[in-house]
Amino acid sequence: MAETKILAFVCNWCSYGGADNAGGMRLKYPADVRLVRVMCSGRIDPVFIIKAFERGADGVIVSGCHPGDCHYTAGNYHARRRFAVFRELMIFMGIDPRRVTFSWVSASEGGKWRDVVSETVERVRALGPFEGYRGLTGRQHG
Amino acid sequence: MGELQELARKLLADGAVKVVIGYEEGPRGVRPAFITTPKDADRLVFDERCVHNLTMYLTPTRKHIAALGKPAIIVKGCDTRSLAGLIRQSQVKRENVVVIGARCGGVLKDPSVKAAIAEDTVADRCRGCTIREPRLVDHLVGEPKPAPPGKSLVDQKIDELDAMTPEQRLAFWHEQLSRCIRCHACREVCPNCFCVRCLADKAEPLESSAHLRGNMAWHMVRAMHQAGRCVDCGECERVCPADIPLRLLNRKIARVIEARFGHRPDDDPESTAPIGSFQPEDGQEFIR
Amino acid sequence: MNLYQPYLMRVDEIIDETVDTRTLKLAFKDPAVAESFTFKAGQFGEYSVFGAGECTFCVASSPTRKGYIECSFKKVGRVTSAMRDVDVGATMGFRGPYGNSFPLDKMEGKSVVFIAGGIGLAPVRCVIWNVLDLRDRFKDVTIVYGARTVGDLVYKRELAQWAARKDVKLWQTVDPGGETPDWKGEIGFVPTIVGKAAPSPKDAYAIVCGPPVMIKFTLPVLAKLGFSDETIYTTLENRMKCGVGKCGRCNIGPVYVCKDGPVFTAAEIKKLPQEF
Amino acid sequence: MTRKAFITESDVRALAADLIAAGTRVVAPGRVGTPLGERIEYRVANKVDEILLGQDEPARSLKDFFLPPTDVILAWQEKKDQVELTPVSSTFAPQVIIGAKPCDAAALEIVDKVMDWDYHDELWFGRRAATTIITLACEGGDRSCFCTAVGLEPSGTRGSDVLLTPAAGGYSAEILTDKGEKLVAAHAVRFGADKGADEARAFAEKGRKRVDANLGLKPAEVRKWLAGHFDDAFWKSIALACHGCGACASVCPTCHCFDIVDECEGLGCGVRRRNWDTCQTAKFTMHGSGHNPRADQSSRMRQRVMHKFCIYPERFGEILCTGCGRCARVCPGGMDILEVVSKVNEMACGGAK
Repeated sequence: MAETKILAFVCNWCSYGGADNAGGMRLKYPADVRLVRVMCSGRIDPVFIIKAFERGADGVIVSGCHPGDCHYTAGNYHARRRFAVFRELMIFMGIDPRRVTFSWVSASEGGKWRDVVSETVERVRALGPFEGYRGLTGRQHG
Repeated sequence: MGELQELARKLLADGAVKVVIGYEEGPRGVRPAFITTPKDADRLVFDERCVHNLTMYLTPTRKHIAALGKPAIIVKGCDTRSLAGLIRQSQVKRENVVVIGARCGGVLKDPSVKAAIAEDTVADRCRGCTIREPRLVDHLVGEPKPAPPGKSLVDQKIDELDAMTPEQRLAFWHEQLSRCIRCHACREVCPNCFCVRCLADKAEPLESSAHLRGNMAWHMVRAMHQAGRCVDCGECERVCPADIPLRLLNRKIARVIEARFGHRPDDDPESTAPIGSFQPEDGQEFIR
Repeated sequence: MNLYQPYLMRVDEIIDETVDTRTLKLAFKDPAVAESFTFKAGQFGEYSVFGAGECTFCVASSPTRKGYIECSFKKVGRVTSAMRDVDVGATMGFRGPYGNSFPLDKMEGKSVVFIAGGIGLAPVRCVIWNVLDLRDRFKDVTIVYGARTVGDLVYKRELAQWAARKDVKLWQTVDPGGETPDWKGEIGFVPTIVGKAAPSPKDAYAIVCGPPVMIKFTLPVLAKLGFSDETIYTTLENRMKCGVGKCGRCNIGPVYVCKDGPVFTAAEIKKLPQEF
Repeated sequence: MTRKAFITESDVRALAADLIAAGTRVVAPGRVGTPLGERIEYRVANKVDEILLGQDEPARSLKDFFLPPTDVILAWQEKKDQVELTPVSSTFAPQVIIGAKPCDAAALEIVDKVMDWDYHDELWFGRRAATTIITLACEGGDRSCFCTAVGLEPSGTRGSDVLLTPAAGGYSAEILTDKGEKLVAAHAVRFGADKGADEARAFAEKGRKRVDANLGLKPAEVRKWLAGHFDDAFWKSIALACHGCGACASVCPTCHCFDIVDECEGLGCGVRRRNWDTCQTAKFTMHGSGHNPRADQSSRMRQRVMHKFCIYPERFGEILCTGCGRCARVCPGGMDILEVVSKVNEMACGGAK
């Protein structure tokens, strides 16, 4: 199946470590994913997700520390509320929520990171490319 | 002269305030008025055409109003929720403004024509109003009024949309948002849009072009920024020169927030904002 | 093709002027354009980094130097940040030249006094080199240039060249407190130093460019020395997008900076509404 | 070289049908349903029955079809150190506008002046050249209309190629330009011999009287007053309710200010766009340094009024306003340009100040 472009926003303290851990354990997962490391899942503004789709991502992974594990105490709790709302907004706007995976991955969960990526890639590949969003400019010139 | 005009005159004459922000008769119906002298207090009107939420004139972005001096402002019950929000968000100090509450029985859908409040004339946002007598006030004027009739059509439309397929919903929003010309009038009239520099005024990350991609992003981002703060005053929808049903978005989010976090916008400046606070036990069924 | 289509430029050289200002030397990619392109001292253009957008600057190099243009800028926004990120060899865009120019034909045979502050030297430098490249056509050349600190002086290499020339009187100054231990120039604000330099107004033109406050205090000094408002020139820079009188944002009352300017005499400026 | 003819309403529709069938883009007023109710807009007509030949004013002007809210001006693609530019074409497929308001047609001619000011705007004039405009005379609009005060007419011919004025059984058609003549000649079967000219004259007269009642103006006096009162306290007093939203500018047929932005379409490629902009927002004139020459709303409001009634007339001999009244209808603060200009007119003519 054709490769898709998945952009992953991962928190510095847990999920980036998780991805690192997956690499260290030589776990195999599809190469469709590109990571953007941010300091905390609380820093991941929904506009990042929109921007990713605008610039050609077919899917997005958002990942942070498990509840209670946030390096900044509560960043992920705040993020959780925001994402809960944003996900409903996406659904209400008719954007397929299956293109975005929200996840908690700790620094030791290399296996979970592999699973999150594999599942997301599989799902997004089945959905196909998301040209529909990027192409919304309707470049007609008339 | 009426109670309201007399009160305004007195406040101005006593020097308690320098300007009364209210409503006056304009060429096309009622409009915002800025009364600075006692003799002009006669110009004030308040009736069911006073749809405008005037509280945004209190935000620090309105430097030319602040320059007039201490204001008194006329608010309806619904407007006090915006006022409470502004106080909660440190934009307005309660003691720096004299609040004149006007009892209200609903405003008109089409404020350019005088009409009685009835099932088919009342603004949709007034349906189911629970705050006809403003509480966060220094003075209260007007007679108690009956509750506006009817059931919210916005809620009905949201239910309809929820029942559609994702493709139908997307098509609906594409049709609505394709009319957006990115004038940002929705933002400018919103009492919650007091940012010194709006995200949309920067070159990044939002695209400022009025194509569907830029419009989708703008309205999603705006809806997110309003989450938990929007009081459904309906000003954005009223002023939209493209008639985009913006209340649908904000109301939908308000419903999500109420369902998930049990929060409703209120007129208490001390209450907690749902976005910006959390409970450890918040639902996370959507998170892997 | 339309009038907003830029020429493609190659970044040939990057010169760091101060910690936050930089000069780019741009060469036309199309040899035919390089050959035919001309402009006059004082004109401006729209420089672009593709993906970031366009930005307005005067051409800082002299029209007597063919085949390339230079611009000096301070990093303040999206485009100027992108301009700081380009490397030698990168491709940029340029539209222009636009606007009016300094009246060099009128100045011929006369003395010229250049007064600049900070990065305001950029448009003045264009005229300075234009005059120096045609040195025998002009009488006395006086340059008064100041910046807040020694570190804020731009075109340092060229300041040294001008200082070394016998046919140029150069006064360099920094604001009090902005000097370094080995600073040999003047210390004081530009208007004061202009008074000290006291260039003769006889058969002379003055070109003044810098922050508004500097211009404000320099004009009375020049007036006292005997310069009439008609012989003092400056250049205004307002926010612009199109550069050609269409986009509607650079006007000061009835005057469009992009079409009627950017070069104005002090007399013209005094007639404008004070909205710039 | 104007000549007159007659066309029935059904023949107007048949003409539109012929054009659509031939693949010509037809733009006409039509109803657009929204959840908030119906609105009338100029829009591309795909079917003849969508065309509205009535008197209602479309909510937005015709400028959308000549200066779109967003328009690509070039595309770029990075290739190693090189950048390849793809210019956009400035020749456009023919389009016919049917049922334009006379004020909207006139606006195009007014804006032509700035678009041709030393530099010729190919995108604007490309669309102008490709468009034939059939205007429908106006019966005089509502209380916010004041076209006669700015030198236009509800049945005016400026900017039109063909003007249709209602007469018994159809429209008296005035063919005004070569473009109009060409269109009529190509569809000669739809047009009959001239009749109804008297009725048309009466219609125009009635319309003019109706609009005249809204506002009388001495534009030259207004201009003079404005030129001399840049720093008047008046400006502070009119902008209090202004939100600075610029909705007025977006519905205005003559407001033509724009922004130029780059937008990426992925990595290393993108387009440069020209987007509508408005003098009513603070960022419009904001310098990179943060300094803003028009720092408060009253100066921005002044700019809009000045540009329309003083600066543009001085430059181009035209008032940059057609009196269509849209800005007053759309203003969330209830401000009214009619009111502002009549106050200025009063001060200019009444000897006050």
